[in-house]
Amino acid sequence: MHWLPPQASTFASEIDFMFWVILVITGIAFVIVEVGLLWFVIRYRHRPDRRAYYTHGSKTAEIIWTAIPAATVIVLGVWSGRVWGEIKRRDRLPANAVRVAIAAKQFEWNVTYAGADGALGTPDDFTVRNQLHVPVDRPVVVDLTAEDAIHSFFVPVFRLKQDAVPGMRIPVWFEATQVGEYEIACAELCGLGHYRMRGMVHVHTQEDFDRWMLARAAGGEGR
Amino acid sequence: MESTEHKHPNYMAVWAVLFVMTVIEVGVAMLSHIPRALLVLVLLGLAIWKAVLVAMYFMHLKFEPRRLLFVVLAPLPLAVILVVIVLQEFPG
Amino acid sequence: MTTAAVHHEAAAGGHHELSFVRKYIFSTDHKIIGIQFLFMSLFFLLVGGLLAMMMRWQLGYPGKAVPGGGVLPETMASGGVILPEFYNSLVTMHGTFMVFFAIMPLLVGVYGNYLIPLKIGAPDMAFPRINMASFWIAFGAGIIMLAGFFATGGHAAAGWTSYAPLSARSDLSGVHMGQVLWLVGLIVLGLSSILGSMNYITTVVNLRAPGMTWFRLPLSIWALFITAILVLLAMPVLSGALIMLLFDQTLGTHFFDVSAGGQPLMWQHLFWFFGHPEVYILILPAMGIVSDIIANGSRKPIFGYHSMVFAIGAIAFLGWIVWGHHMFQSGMNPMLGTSFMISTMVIAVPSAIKTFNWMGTLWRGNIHFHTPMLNALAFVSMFVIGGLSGIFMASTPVDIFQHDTYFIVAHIHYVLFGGSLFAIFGAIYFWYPKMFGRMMSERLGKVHFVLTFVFYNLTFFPMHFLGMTGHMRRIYDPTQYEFLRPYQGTNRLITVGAFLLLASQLPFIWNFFWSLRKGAKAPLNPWRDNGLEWTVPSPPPHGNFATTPTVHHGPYEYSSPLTTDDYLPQNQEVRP
Amino acid sequence: MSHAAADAHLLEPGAGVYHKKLGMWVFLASEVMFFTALIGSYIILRFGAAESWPVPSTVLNIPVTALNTFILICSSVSMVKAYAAAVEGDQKRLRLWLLVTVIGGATFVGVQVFEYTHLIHEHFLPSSGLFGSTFYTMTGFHGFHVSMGVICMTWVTIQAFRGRYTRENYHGVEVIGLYWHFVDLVWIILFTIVYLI
Repeated sequence: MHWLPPQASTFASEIDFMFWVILVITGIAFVIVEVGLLWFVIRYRHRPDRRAYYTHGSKTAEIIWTAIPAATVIVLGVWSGRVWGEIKRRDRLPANAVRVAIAAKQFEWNVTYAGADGALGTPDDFTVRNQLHVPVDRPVVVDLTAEDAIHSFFVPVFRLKQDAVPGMRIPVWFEATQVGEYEIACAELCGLGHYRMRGMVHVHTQEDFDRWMLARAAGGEGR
Repeated sequence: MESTEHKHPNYMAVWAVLFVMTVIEVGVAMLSHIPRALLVLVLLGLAIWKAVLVAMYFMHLKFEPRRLLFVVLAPLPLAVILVVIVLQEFPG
Repeated sequence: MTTAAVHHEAAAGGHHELSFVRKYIFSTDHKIIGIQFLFMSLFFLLVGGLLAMMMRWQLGYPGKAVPGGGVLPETMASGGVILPEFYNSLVTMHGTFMVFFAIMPLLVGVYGNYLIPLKIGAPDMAFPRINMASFWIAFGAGIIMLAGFFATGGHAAAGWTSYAPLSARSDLSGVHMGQVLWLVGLIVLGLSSILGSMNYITTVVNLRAPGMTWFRLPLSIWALFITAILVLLAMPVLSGALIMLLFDQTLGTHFFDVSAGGQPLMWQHLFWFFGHPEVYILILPAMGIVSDIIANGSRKPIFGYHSMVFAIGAIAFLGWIVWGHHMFQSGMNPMLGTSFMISTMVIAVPSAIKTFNWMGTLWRGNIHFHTPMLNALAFVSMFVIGGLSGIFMASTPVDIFQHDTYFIVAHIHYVLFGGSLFAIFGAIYFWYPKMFGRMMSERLGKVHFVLTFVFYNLTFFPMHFLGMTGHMRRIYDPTQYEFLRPYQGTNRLITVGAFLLLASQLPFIWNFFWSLRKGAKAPLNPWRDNGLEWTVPSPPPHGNFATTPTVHHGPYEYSSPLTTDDYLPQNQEVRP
Repeated sequence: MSHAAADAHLLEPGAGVYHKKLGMWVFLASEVMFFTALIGSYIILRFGAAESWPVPSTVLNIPVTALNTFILICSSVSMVKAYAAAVEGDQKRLRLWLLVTVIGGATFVGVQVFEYTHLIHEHFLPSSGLFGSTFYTMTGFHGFHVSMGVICMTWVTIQAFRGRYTRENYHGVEVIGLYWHFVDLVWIILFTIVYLI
């Protein structure tokens, strides 16, 4: 059984790689501690003729087991900071991206597309409910807003999650790598219908996307 | 015991200083033509000075064991951390 | 000494007989107050557990009627099937009860009260009457919280973190009165906690027996002392935030209302500025208690006492600058996220130090497996899992995916159940003879331990896997999502585990109440412990010590070469 | 347990101050954090938000509040005079100054109630934007603290008239004084940042 969902964005594999690396590191620590515990507990279990070794500790040992975790977490921290900056820094959004706006409200995702002129905030914009259509292999920037409560825009296959907060416009980006249909979920408790605030991402080839866009911009179904 | 360790400071003098500083504050606040940043700085400076006077003399922190000062000062860095960090979030 | 008259309230209340009400209900004796807290918080632990069962049922078997759910009113469950609005209340109240009314009072209220004066050699708390007030205020807060279930519109349903604006606007959550009661209940509880911690701090600073220097304090007392500082400085920030939310909800203020320039994110900052220290409030006393029990069980001094103390201090200090790691995906400035991530990574180090020092204590010991020790060992092995899983979420990129999934649910339960609750069980078994003068059954205790340990892991370990699939927390019906449907079997397994885990508490409940009357009479020092509390009768009389003890040693002089015995009570003088 | 034994370890370990004083300072540390939450939110909302803030003097009556500030500072002085009298065992002056303090505190609360009534009459309410929200929350909780102080102070004054406080036993007066000055101190900050800036 696969536990992590399929990867369908450029940074999904990088995040998963970090996940596995941390799993290996913490796994080693886990095994050391649990095996050590078990070993000590069996080896030094009470025996009538046994007397515990009277010691208050060892500076050397303590320095070692302070320094190793410290070095490990700092390396992890620096690495995380770099990847995090690539994904979430708002001043490093990719250029020439497709821009869409998503307004979250109880309990739906309203996706606004730029229309034929390719610019948001113009009269030819159109809005589709719970459907995010994007081209494959092109960066997409989503301007995320919320109208009522806080929601969280979560696309598991993209490894993307970002809260949508009333009063804030938060840009997030992704680049889909696999054509297909994937689910959007709300990941922040937003009220009664939180559990069914579900949408779909449709990743098209560029041609399909252009065709879809033209059809919609021309006033097709779903306006 | 503790009372004999220090003589009472001149409370009326402290009061006079507090009074004069309050008058200055209100006066400064009513001046309309000085730059706003300067105004805020002066007013805050006066307020903190007054607060310190109250703590030092009326609450006689000046005459307490040094250790008590830790109790008093402990929350202040936390207060500053909270406000300064959250302000980063909303640079108005 | 001329100020004696003023201090007499801190000293023993004298020998005159007190009426039943003054002795057991409105008592100023820290031991009675501790026991009152014990009964209250065990009750809320049970309530929180039952709420969790209803949640688990809905997640394992969505849309099916809860067994016995017919007794629930139609506003909560329709024909026994839990309604989404009630599910949200369950989520909220399970968290609220467990954090604020079970774990926190169990550690701080019960063991803070019971152990601090006894272990430092004091007759009582510095302010016994404030101590009494602190219990009854907490009791009132509990009643207010329970009342919310009967409010029109149901109980608070915005999560235990009550993120604004959902919690501030009843038109969004559908709950008004329940939310108001929730807010008032927590504000009242906050007052109780602040009064309690003021008492603990003053007591530890001023009432230590002669010779009880700072570095002779047992680690449990160190942890409770530092915890009291955290409560003292964190709780009022929550109170302030709760008051603003209450005013938004009732007076029409606009603190978190965007339409008038308010800031929803400010709630999260204030909440987590309190909330992260709160996490340590819930674990530090457990670490202290476990340190005491492990040294006792291994018959060996704690390994690296000083670094244990500094680790507690470091956790408490760093705990103030990591709150943003709850908010990586909240829309917080990503640059701030990076700095919070680094401080979060660093705070893992003192926890690692503590874990290795516990192992060092076991190394070359002479380990006795009494029930408290078994629970303490479970604490170490489970806390490690909770601590290590924290590193995944601390790493900001991984958190993008794991945030608000079952991975975090697994993490918090490994820390708070696998950590704190095992320590609490250990503490109950360990100090039960002191509290009630009778031993709990060791055999039942071991049965309870083994069952709890097994089913606890059956319940919470699979949640890591669910988290990996992206399974969101706080959703009423996971089968709404196609990508979660294949994992419904895991959900069902967890539900079965949870019900078995609840059933595993029956031997404990039986043991606890049966031993009150029928348990074997406790000897003076059943665990052959060094603590001052074991030098007085069980239960200790009002005023604790017949004469103020003088302390000659640190708390962990087990198997010391100074004596042929394998323990050396702190007040026992050894002449070479 | 005898009192002598209890007292013996009062002064051995510890902060070097008696319990009640230490307890009060610890409590005040907590109060600092409480007001940090309220004042901090005000600072964040006012200086962090993009929206313009009304000029306080256009809404609030500065001269009246300045007078009120003066009254509170005076009651702080009378409090500290009462403490000095208590330390010296001067019962007459102790009672007099405590009375003055109670009256000063009550006057402050009275003026604040007057101010509130006036503002509400002019339709400045807690729901009047962020300024109304923060103004009423901060000054309201300060007023609540003063009211609590007046109640406790009244009790202390009654005790003083009963002759409870002596040259040896002045702790009650000192501890309530610490609270009183703290509330004064908070007002000094509030007056500046809410009314003047």
